[in-house]
Amino acid sequence: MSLELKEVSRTFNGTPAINNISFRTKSGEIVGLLGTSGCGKSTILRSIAGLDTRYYGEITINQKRTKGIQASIGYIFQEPRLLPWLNVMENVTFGLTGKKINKKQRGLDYLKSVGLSQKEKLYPKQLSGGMAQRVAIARALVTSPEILLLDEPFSALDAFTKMQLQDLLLSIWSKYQTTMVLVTHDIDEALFLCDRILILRGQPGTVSAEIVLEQSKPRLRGSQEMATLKAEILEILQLERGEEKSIQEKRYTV
Amino acid sequence: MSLELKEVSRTFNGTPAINNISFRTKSGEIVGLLGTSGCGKSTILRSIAGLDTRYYGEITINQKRTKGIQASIGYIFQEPRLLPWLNVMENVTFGLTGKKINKKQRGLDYLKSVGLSQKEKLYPKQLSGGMAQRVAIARALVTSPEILLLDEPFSALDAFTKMQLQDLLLSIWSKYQTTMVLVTHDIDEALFLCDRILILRGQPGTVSAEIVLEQSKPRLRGSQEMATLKAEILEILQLERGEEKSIQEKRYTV
Amino acid sequence: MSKVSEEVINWDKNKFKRNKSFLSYEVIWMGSIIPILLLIVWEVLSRFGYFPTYLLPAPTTVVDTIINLAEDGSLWGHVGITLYRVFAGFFLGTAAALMLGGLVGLYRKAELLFDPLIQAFRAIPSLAWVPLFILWMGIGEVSKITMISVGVFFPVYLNIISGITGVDRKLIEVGKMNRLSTFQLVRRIILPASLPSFLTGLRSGLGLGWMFVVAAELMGASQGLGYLLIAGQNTLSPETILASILLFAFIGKGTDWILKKLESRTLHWQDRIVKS
Amino acid sequence: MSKVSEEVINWDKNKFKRNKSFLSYEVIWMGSIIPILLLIVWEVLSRFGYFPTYLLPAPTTVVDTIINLAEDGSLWGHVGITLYRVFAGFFLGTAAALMLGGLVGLYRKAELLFDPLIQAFRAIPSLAWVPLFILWMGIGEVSKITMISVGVFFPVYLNIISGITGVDRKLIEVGKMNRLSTFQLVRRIILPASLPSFLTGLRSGLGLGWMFVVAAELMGASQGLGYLLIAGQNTLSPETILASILLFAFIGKGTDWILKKLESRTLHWQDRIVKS
Amino acid sequence: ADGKPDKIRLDYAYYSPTSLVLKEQGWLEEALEDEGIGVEWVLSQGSNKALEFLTSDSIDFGSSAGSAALVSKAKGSPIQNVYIYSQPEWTALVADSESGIQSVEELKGKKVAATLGTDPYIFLLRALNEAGLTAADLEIVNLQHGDGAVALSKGSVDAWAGLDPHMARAELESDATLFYRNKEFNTYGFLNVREDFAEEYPDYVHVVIEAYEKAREWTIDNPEAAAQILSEEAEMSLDVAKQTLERNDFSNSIPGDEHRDTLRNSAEVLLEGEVIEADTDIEKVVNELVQPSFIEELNK
Ligand SMILES: Nc1ncnc2c1ncn2[C@@H]1O[C@H](COP(=O)(O)OP(=O)(O)OP(=O)(O)O)[C@@H](O)[C@H]1O
Ligand SMILES: Nc1ncnc2c1ncn2[C@@H]1O[C@H](COP(=O)(O)OP(=O)(O)OP(=O)(O)O)[C@@H](O)[C@H]1O
Ligand SMILES: [Mg+2]
Ligand SMILES: [Mg+2]
Repeated sequence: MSLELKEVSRTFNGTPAINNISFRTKSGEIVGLLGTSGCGKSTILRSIAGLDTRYYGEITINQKRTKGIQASIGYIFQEPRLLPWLNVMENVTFGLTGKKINKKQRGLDYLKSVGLSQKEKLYPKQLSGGMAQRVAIARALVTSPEILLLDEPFSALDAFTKMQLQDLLLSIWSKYQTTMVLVTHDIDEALFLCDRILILRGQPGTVSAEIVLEQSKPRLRGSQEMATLKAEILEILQLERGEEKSIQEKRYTV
Repeated sequence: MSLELKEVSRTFNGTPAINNISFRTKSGEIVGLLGTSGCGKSTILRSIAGLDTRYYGEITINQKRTKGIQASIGYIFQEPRLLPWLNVMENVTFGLTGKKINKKQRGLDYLKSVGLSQKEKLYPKQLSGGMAQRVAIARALVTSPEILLLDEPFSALDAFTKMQLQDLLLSIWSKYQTTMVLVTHDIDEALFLCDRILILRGQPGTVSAEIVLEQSKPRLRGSQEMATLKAEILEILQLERGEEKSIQEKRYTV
Repeated sequence: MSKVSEEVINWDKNKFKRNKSFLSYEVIWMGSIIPILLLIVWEVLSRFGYFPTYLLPAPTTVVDTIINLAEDGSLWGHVGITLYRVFAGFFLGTAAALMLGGLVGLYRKAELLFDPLIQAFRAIPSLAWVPLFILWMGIGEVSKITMISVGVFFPVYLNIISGITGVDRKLIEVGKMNRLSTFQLVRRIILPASLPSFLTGLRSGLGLGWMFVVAAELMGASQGLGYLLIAGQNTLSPETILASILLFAFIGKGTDWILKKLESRTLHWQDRIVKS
Repeated sequence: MSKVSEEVINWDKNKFKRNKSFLSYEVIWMGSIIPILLLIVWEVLSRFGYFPTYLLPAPTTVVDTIINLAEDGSLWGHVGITLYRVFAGFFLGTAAALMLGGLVGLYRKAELLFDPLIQAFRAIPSLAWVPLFILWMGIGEVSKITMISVGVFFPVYLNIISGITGVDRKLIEVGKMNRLSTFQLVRRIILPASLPSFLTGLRSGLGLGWMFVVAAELMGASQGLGYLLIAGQNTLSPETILASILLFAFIGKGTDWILKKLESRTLHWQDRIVKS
Repeated sequence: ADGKPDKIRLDYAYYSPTSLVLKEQGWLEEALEDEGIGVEWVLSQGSNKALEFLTSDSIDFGSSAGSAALVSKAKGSPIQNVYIYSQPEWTALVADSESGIQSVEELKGKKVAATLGTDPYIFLLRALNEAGLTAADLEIVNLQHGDGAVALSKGSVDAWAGLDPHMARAELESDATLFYRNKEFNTYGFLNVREDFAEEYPDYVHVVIEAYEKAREWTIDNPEAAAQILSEEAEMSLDVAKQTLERNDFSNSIPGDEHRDTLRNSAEVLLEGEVIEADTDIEKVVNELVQPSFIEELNK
């Protein structure tokens, strides 16, 4: 499913949060959003998901202009947002329909993928921060959505669990060709997963740079190519932070 | 203030979460806790803070055995935990006593340090994830506690905000000689800030390795020395994850 | 800031303003539809003799009765004294509920000691208290106000306890880490966090306070809305009964409105969904 | 698993077990202290003639009255019919509150239309409804059960609305992202999330239902606890009044206990602080 | 017993027109002014309230129906009847005129509304008794006085043991007819005093009775004005007030044998209905309750 934003802006009580955000993803593309805290990344995801409809501009999904909740969008929120009255298994299978036994099997599969087998009976209050986040990830993935919005999905996880889940995400991507928009603070992660990286800047956030990564996935972690790119991205970020002067959109191609 | 844990264990409803955790920090030392998700890092911090008293073993602060809430411990929780009915400024100054005007001045200072000046009137529901986390950080720092427990404080922040706040933490440390226990998933962060790093392993979590860093702070980010050490730590972590065989405690000295 | 974003701001502000004035107009208008319809149906049915007037007089007759009461001045006496009793009882009952509810909500010992008895008392009807109250406190204002405070007490008490037990452990821990004393913990964390529940309790309690007015004014009152109601029943004048019901409804609604405003003022921080 | 951790497990389990049996014993024991003390004081004061028996007979006399009622069999009739009325009214009132409360809680239009009127009705005392109910519904069971359901309605309604408006937007958004219909959203998110408030409403409502029994049984009853109370008042027999009060307290407490159990069963997921 | 009370507390009630007149005219206040004794008026909504106030020491003088005073006395309340404020015909059996019910006998198998334990209830039982019926022959529905009127007009019950002013109003404004009247079965309006008070301040019992006598005579002389007072105080229409007043006989105010007889007859019914305990010594209760001595001393 393709996705396009045209000059999307949003203000909260008179304070603009994002300004004229435009980008387009092809079907099956993974787009990364990088940017400083508070620059409007979550606001963009909420607008795409249809949870926030008070934006200005145009969002089209599969060439159809939309406003409001769309079918088959999965959203991994910035916080786990587990339903406290459901246990792990019930939380994971929350969005599934169909026979109970099938739901359970799918739930178990995904719980295993996120490293939480045997934990299905626990309630949210009994989970550690990272475990809760992993349950939330499983909940979003288990429905196999066609578009997946991920808001810092792995930030609460240790390096290795993180890598494992990045691999999981890629395997899902290669199976379903899911279109993804990934908000992350981890440049390595963005470089490992994304086909394109948008760097947002300022408050209100605007797109300050767009980096297209053409290397096919799965990629090698920590390759020399990546390292150069990372340095470059860091530089862009640093530049922005340094001063508030306008930066022309640059296109990097690897 | 010095801090010592002796064979601390904790079980939840029969499932052990941590097992025989022992370590000691000197006054003004920064200890890092690294470990996989769910291995018991937060449980250790909660026990030290006195929020959880149903552990087995002994915790001494300043040579005094304690159980229950201790004076002058600051705690940055894994989630922001802002009080939703207070605005940013009121949340930050929540733990302060004394004259209103002084409180406000201190609050403003710290809000500025975490990059949130001008946001003091906002309510928690109006904050982005990273902004909320920064408010929580300011709230813990503003009381200048003698012991500071930090549970993944910077995980929701972008690379640069993170660095800024790490520097802030160091400046506070050098001013007050605060003893800190820092849970983090970011090895670079641990290497930049800590005097000692404990690596936890397994469920229930046990200490599997202890790394002492003797380089004085502030350190250079991304130095060659750090890089080697990082590789080493990654190897330890990887080893553990790979198989569940017991690893003898190693002491690395840099 | 670019031109577009400025536009965005203005548009937002305008929308906000328009909404506001539109709202208060709409609120009154839509809130009146059903009551007015009911009144019209009632009036018509009465006019056509479907309800015999000596049982259920037409609304116009009832309003006439109220106007007469207002003209000869006795209305203000009735309303005034009842308002005074309800408010006094409301404060007393709320204070008692706060104290006991706080204790029971916070301490297991207090819960074990007091809660069973209080829960048992909760089912006793207001009328049953009347002879006991007359016995213990005579028929002065004291017994009347106490009676009303009994009514107010229970819902407030229940809601306080439910509010306290529902407070997120995570927030209480924040308070504990800031070394708050139990009292401070209550004032600075538990009370605000359980405020939604507490306010619902207050509104429920105020409603019950109004209901207990009748039982209270059975205890030797010669003025008040409850008195008016009973007198209407004793002298078989349905227009007086209905007049008192109407007054109960209006003034009860008025006092509730105050609490509702208070609610929306103090709970603005709640992260709620906007209703469609 | 090391030896120590196994020890830890056992220790924990034992503590849990000990606590459990210890608890239920403690619960009953501590809950009885104050009622028993009160009864003793009352008995002693009556015996020494501090309360004249024609006003406040000793508890033993009252218990005798209840035993007499039980022996001649009429007690079961009174209790049975009242229980039936209260339960029927409780279900009716709760159902109505769920429907209206849901509508008003979810839709702004419904709120504007219905809420003002409902809030106005809330202050009308039960006794005021009596003549109107007789007029509309006669003096059969229908009017009695409806009367009780009116009492149950208001607290449940208020608490449902407060519960719904208090549901965290974040959780509702989870439901929306899972493409739940409005009905599913209510059933799967809003209802469970507002359950604490709803259950408090139920308990408040049940209490009020018990209170409305008197007004209900003013409408031509010849059996029931409310009837017993009124008959006691009309025939000036304090022991009957007190017997009915005691029965109200006991049975009311019993029904509340069921709801309280239900509450602790269904709310185990709440992340609450453990009371000291 | 040479002291004097700080104040005297009396009730007034819509069912006792004399009390309203007395309160309105302020004669008692006048009489006690010089001695510095205050007067406090308390409204009684019904006999049971008046007795409740009396027994709980909230008032010193209370007005009630004779039967109610009897029940209360039988339960041990320390009260005495020192004065009869009227012989009212405040109760009768009422039916809808369209129902065709003409006599008590026709009530067999019917539904009749009455308020348990009150004068109309006793009236009903005595009427049934006289007609050779018992309570078991029909269904007595316990309804408050006002609600009985509503139920009757709604057709929920076939007849109603009514009480003024509900009855007067029902008669005037709807199709209700009083199909059975019997002045003798009404149990009089008793002015009762607490025994403590009577013992401690007998002189002031005299003062109150004297004032009541003045009010009674005034009421007899000025029926129009009395009706006016009643209608204003009780917020009832003048017609209803007049009708109510007409059914009150103010001629005899001295408690005596006729009252004792009525009480004895009522007691029978009450014993049967288990309203008073079976082992009660009725004779003793009646004699202790009815105390003409105060008014007799006064008239000497
Ligand atoms: N209240 C509780 N009840 C039951 N089990 C609990 C509770 N709190 C924690 N646990 C369990 O204890 C273990 C350790 O939890 P803890 O929160 O300490 O993990 P952590 O190391 O902080 O993990 P993370 O990095 O994901 O935050 C987990 O398996 C968790 O399920
Ligand atoms: N409901 C709201 N009301 C008012 N302001 C809001 C609201 N939600 C977000 N904002 C504001 O919009 C801006 C962008 O917020 P957003 O959550 O999109 O940031 P973000 O890029 O996701 O940041 P982070 O990385 O910290 O999560 C912030 O300045 C925030 O204060
Ligand atoms: Mg965000
Ligand atoms: Mg943790």
